[in-house]
Amino acid sequence: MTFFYLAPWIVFFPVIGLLVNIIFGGRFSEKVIGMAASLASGLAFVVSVLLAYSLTQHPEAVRWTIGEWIHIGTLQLDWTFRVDTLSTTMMLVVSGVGTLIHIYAIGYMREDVRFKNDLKRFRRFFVFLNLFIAAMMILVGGDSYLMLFVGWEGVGLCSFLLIGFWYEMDTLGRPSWANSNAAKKAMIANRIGDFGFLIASFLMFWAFHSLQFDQVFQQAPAIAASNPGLITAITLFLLLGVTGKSAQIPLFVWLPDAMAGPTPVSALIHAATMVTAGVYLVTRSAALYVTVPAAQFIVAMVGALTALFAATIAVGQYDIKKVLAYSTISQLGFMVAGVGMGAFAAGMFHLITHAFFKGLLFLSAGSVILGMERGHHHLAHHSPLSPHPRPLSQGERGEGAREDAGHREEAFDPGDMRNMGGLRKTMPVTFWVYLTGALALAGVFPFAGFWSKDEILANAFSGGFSAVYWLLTIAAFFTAFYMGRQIWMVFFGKPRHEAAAKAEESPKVITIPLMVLAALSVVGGALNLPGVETLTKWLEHTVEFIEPGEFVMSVALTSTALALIAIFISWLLYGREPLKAGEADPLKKMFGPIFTGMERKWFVDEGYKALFIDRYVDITRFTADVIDWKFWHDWFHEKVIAGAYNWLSNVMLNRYADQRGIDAFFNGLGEWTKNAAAGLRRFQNGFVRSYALFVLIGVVAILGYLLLK
Amino acid sequence: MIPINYYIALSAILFTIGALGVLVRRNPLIIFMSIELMLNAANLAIVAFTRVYQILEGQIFVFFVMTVAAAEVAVGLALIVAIFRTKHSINIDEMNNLKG
Amino acid sequence: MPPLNFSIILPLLVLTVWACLLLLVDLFVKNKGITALLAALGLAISLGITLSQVGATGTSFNNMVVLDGFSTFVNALLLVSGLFGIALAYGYVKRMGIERGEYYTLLLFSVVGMMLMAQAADLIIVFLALEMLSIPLYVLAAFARPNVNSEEAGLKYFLLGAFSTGFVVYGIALVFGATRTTSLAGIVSAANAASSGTSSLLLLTIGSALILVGLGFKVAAVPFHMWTPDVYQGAPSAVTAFMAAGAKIAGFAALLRVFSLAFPSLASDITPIIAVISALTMIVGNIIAIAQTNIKRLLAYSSIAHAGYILMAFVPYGQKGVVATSVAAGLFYLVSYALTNFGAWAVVIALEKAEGNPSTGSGQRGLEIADYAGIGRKHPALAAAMTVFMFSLTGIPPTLGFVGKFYLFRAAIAGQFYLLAVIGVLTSLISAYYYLRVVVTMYMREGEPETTSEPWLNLTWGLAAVLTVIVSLVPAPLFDWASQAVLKLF
Amino acid sequence: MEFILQPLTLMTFFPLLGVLVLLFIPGDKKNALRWTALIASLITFLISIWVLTMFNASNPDLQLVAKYNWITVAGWNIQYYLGIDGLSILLVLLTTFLSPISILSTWTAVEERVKEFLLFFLLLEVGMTGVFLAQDLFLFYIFWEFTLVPMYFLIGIWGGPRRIYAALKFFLYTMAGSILMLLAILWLGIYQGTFSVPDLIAKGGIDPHTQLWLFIAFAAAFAIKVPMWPLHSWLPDAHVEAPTAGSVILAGVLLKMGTYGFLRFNLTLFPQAAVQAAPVIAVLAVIGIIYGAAVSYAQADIKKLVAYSSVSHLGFVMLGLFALNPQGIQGGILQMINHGLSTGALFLLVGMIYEQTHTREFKVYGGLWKVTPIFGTIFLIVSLSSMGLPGLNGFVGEFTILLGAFGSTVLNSPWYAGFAALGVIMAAVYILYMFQKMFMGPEGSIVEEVRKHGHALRDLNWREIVTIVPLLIFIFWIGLYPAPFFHLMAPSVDKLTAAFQAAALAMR
Repeated sequence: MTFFYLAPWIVFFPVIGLLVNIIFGGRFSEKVIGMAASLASGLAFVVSVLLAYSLTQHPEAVRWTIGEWIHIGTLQLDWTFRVDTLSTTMMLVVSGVGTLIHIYAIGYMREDVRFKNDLKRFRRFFVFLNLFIAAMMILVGGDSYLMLFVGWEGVGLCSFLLIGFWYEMDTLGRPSWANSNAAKKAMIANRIGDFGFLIASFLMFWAFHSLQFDQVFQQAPAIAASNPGLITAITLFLLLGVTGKSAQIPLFVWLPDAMAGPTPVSALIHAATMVTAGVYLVTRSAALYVTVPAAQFIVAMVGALTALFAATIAVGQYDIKKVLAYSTISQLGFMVAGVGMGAFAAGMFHLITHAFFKGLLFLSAGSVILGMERGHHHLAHHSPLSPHPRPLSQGERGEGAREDAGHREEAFDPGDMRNMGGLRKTMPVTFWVYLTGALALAGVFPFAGFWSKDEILANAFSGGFSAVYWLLTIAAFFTAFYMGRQIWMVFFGKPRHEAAAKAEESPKVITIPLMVLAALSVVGGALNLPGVETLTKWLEHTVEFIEPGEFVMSVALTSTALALIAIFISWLLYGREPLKAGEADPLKKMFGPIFTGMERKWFVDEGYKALFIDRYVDITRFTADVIDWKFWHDWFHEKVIAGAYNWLSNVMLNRYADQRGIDAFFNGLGEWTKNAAAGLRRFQNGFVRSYALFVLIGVVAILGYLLLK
Repeated sequence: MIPINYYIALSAILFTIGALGVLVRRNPLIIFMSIELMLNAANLAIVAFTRVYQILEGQIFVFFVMTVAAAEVAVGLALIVAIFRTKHSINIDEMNNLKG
Repeated sequence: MPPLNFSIILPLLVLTVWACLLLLVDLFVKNKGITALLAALGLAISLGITLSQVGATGTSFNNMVVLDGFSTFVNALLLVSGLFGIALAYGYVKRMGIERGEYYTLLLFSVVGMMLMAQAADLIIVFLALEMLSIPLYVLAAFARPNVNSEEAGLKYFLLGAFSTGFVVYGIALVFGATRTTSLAGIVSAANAASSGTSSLLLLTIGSALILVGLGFKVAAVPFHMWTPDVYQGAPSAVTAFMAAGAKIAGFAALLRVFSLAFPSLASDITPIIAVISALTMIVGNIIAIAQTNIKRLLAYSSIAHAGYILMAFVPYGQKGVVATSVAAGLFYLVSYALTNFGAWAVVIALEKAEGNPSTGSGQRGLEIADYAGIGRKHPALAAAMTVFMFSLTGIPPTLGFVGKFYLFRAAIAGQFYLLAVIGVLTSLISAYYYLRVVVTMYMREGEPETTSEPWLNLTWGLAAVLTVIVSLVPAPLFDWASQAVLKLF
Repeated sequence: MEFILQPLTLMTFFPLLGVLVLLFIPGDKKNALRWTALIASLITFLISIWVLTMFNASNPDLQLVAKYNWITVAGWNIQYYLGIDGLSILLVLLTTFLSPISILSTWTAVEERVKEFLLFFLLLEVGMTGVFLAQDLFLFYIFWEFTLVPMYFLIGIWGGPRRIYAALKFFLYTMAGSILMLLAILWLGIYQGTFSVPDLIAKGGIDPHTQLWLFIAFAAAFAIKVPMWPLHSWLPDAHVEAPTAGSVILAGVLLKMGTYGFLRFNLTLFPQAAVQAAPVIAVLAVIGIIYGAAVSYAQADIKKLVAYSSVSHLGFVMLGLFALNPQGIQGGILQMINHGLSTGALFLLVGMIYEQTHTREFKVYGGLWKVTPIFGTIFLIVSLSSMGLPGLNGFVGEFTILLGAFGSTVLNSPWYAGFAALGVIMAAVYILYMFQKMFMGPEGSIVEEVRKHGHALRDLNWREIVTIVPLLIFIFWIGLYPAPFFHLMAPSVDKLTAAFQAAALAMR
């Protein structure tokens, strides 16, 4: 029994969910809104499971068309869903993790909207979240590159909306353009990547005359044989798209800023699902990549470099979410490197485990932040949470903005690790799940991360990508170190701020999803254990170039050892002697400028601003104000064209000439030449004689022409 | 017999003198006389041609021209008188109310 | 000698007799309005006769006058112009305090001269007709005496008109010298006989050029146009309106007939001259108009510019295959110009006020473009009509001016005068600039304009506006008539 | 009677009936006037739907032809000739669709001289519909020039502070181009003996050199109207000063007359010249895309930003048309519709907020999403459509255009589309900038400013929502299921491109 006909419902359910919330949400209570949205996502998960089940019966890809899209000549695009093992894997991850995060968000957003004083936005959040699930499902479920692109841009939009969710403030709740800037930055960085995607799709269409996966892949070997440069170009342009969406060098800069969004968003979109779309894309295009090893190498190097680069930055961060953000970039680098090397199974495997543990870490971080906020509120208002925040009266609202700016100047940052410490005691559940996630991320045996990361490393090691191997290994070392640093700083030692001391554990709606994810982070490795290779075999039905990864003991031992060493060092620095309030980071004391570099993200943002953004603004300003307006609009059209007419008109009327001339004209032939110019100009001056003169000039000219011709 | 070209030359000279007279004089009466000179230059030419070609048509034309010139004189003088009444001057260079 | 066939000039004759009688009758009529109506009746009768002659042809007076489709067309147009001229003057002269019976008689005589011009088949007649139409106009221009502007206009027109007549006469003399005849038919055969390079050919060429100058003066072609703005401004508006249409129609009628009948052999010499004059006229007229602030001067320059457009129809006069269409185009354009012109002047008259000091001529109000502010709101119908006229003069559909230009440019292109056509359209563009300024002032600026509402005046602009639009949509009959009119010419 | 009842004639001239009725309603009965005009335009829209039902999408030729001899004397061969085919049907529908919407948008925005406004508006509708239907060059030119007149008044009387300047500039610019076209039309009429477009196409046989000159003359008119870079200087003035409904129609329909002109006349009448000129036009189009996008970003005035974005968007259309392959041309036609919907909607929205705030300076805006959530959300959707987000209409057009241009055998270089695709990035930059500056960030000073005058800034009311929702429906419809739209045009476009293959062959 197969359920392939249900495929479109992976999109329809979330869409129905969001429509219900848009239309009726105004009358729903927060709980109902959250339930409706979670249900929509959950049903999508159920469908995904049914599809996966169906695939076990019938492992070949099934295409399910629901409508015609663009048919022009040879361009034949339909709304077709593709159910195969790869897409279903992604669907399961997206809807599964997504549903958990929906549930978590019910609790999280309930508090968040109260802290930020806008209850109406609760509904909006779940609408966006459902929209995201829908877009992501289109991305992974599409049967052609263009349908994939629809989802690709759709999730970009959701990312924009959710990063800019609190668009009128910064992360600390002060009135500011910061959050909206972050949102815009994300969307534009993604668009740059999308440019690559578009060009790739054009190349692909005119090479293969199709954008449908099967048709493209079938012809790939033939085209690669005749015109390998073309395939290289396609794959590299796709890579540009990947760097945008999956935050790789050089377009990774948007992801850290994306932490401006509410924490469930960071978890869902900017860690677990959307950012992995690039990895999915490369895996999906495996048939293209395998034909051009040079491109593969470039992809792998981009991934590896990103992995290391981002890992170093993560070491220097103080914001709990920023650490995780850079860690995400780094881990995405692992995945991209993996799929770049052709280790598609390893990449996908890491994608899945990463979704578990990074989702977990973000959500836990959110729990920490909420705990800190609760503590802070406790201090400020002596009542933890007023169920109904004081509504602002009409008169106050306008003043509010300025007042806020004033008194929130020393705003409390609930996400700053320097304010934390000792949360292990006040938030025990959060501590334990966070620790699980951290160990998984650090790649400690036998947590999920260990297996997936090792598979990538092993592939690099044995596949002849030694540079990649070393870059990734060093990155792995840093990973363990910064996670260690975070754990020590957040959960151990003594509270460095009173809010941390008063922090409270989160409600069950938050902690239960955390526990589920924690469990998955522990056992996730079982998906593709060496030798068993469940995932690889599963994907084999779709990605024919997949090879079972081998387990290289030396690699596993090296990385485990490095991870343990890194954790130990972090204990030496942060655990043995916990940081005190106001104290500088020990690394800063030791490495000074290098640490500043890490802390300041190696000045990449500043560099981009100076090199590209400011230049773009300058160029557009210059084009608009000087070239288009001053020169073209004002000068050319007004002065030159209109001015010339008016000038001519006035000259012909003698408005500018003096009035003497006509007599001088006849005072002697000698004067004639002298005054000729002036005389000719005194046209319409009211004198009969000069009018007659003109008649005569006309006659002379005509006769002269006739006689001299 | 005097060649026809002499007549034509004379009439051309008279015509030119007349035309230049229009340009240089300020008194409308004299301008008017200059115009008469131009017309008579034409008359001279026509009469000369008629004489050479021995056809009458041209001579009729001369009479017409003379008649019409007389009519013009009547109208012109009336205009000049009317202007003199209003402006007490007939200097045409003072007549430039209308310009531009 | 063949018997005189008076039916050839019957409309003309009737009108002349009627005008003479009117001169007498006027002595006994107190109410000058009746004189006006009688004059109009005369024109109407003559028009009736003219229309009954459609299709008829013939010559008379020893082949000195001719009746053909062309003359019938032009005569009808001239008579209608006369009617419009009277309609405009009817209330205007009263309002301005210059109501005298001679006005209408002079107007009739001028129309007679114009009609004779259209029928002339001999240079002598051309000259006579020219004077006959001009002399009444000199008087009419000065009709508002003792208004100094009007007198100045009259004298200027007179002096320069007489000056230009001198050229025509001299030109005729030279042509006569070259061809031994003044008959148009005789000239063409003589000219064909004259071998090139002979002195008689030179005389002929120079003579024709001088005739061109004289007629160019009448139609206000550059560089013989300088009188136009001053005279148009100074003369009473009703006179200007009539002069602008009638004298131009007659002048072009003569040009078309004289040159296409008598001088086709000179085309290679004359065509470039006309082309240059046409181009200059379009350019100068349109460009100077930009700087005008007085509506009468603006329309004067506009009239100069339109002379340039009509001349364009005339440029390919020596090309056998094209000349018929192009002359037809010229005729058609004359109709469209006359109609629009009367409408526009009617609006000018509706806004003109008698106030001011008549002896200095200053202080006349209602003649600056700025005085048109706010009409759009206060007198929507009048403003709409004026808008139609402005668009028609610019050549924007759906107005007669557009169809006329379409026809004209077609002639230029068919004659392969592409550059001239391009100058034509470009200057049309320039003209949009100042015509639109009037529209802008009417609709987009606030003001408190005062207008006069007189039945005949309202009828004039109303009818002109409606016809300008309607005929542009159904132009086929008029096209047909114009092309029929020129058929027999060639 | 047959003449009047002919569907295309009826559709074109029906608004005149509205004009007649309006003339007899006193000027102070404003609502009666508005209802009359709205109903007249709605009935026109219904007639256009009726026309659509009679339209046979599989027939590439002109349909529902109304053909009568008009001026066939004195060597003239001018016909009253209306017809509709796949190239024009969508544009006609766009026109009849946007007109009632625009009238609805003026309900409270225009309080002065309502009667005249609606008169001019209905006249404009006649002109626009006629432009898209006329198959005789003379008739076409009349409609074409005629649209100038009402638009000129709409800008000049009801516009902003510099309206007179803008109106005059609009008029002179457009006229400047069209008079050259007039000469070319005359040339065709004289030397080809007919003004009828199908006959001219059938006759063909103009030598390539002459074709090029004629092509240039026609292109002059259309390029200014589009406007193609660098002839766009009238556009920001006209848009900034025009009243909202004027901007909507200007952007929605009038600019399309330019691109439609290229499609209907330049491509069909002068195929060889089109092939020759394609690279030049494509270069200008690409410059327009990038230049328009760059200049948009640097604007301080919302309406100006939207106006310049039109330069960029229509650059896409031009690039698509001159790709001269089915993808490009169909994309180009669809993009015309898309631009009409999206930019029309943007102008409507900007007008709605302007009505309350009386300013369009970015610097006073901010944080409006919180104050006016429905408005913000609709604005967002429209903005996204304008920047070409997949799933909305703009993407379908842009993608097919770029795809077509990329593989065009005539352009024969991927660089055009490559550079044009940069415009996609730049569109995101300025569109998001616009959205951010208006709706995100801290509350702008205008919110307080408006409150000082007595009323708080309100969200959209029902009339405004009714005005905008039809546009949203199409934005989604075309984005998700553009097939019906493509089906309407496909046969005609295929016929057109077949002609190009012949022309391209003839050139070799």
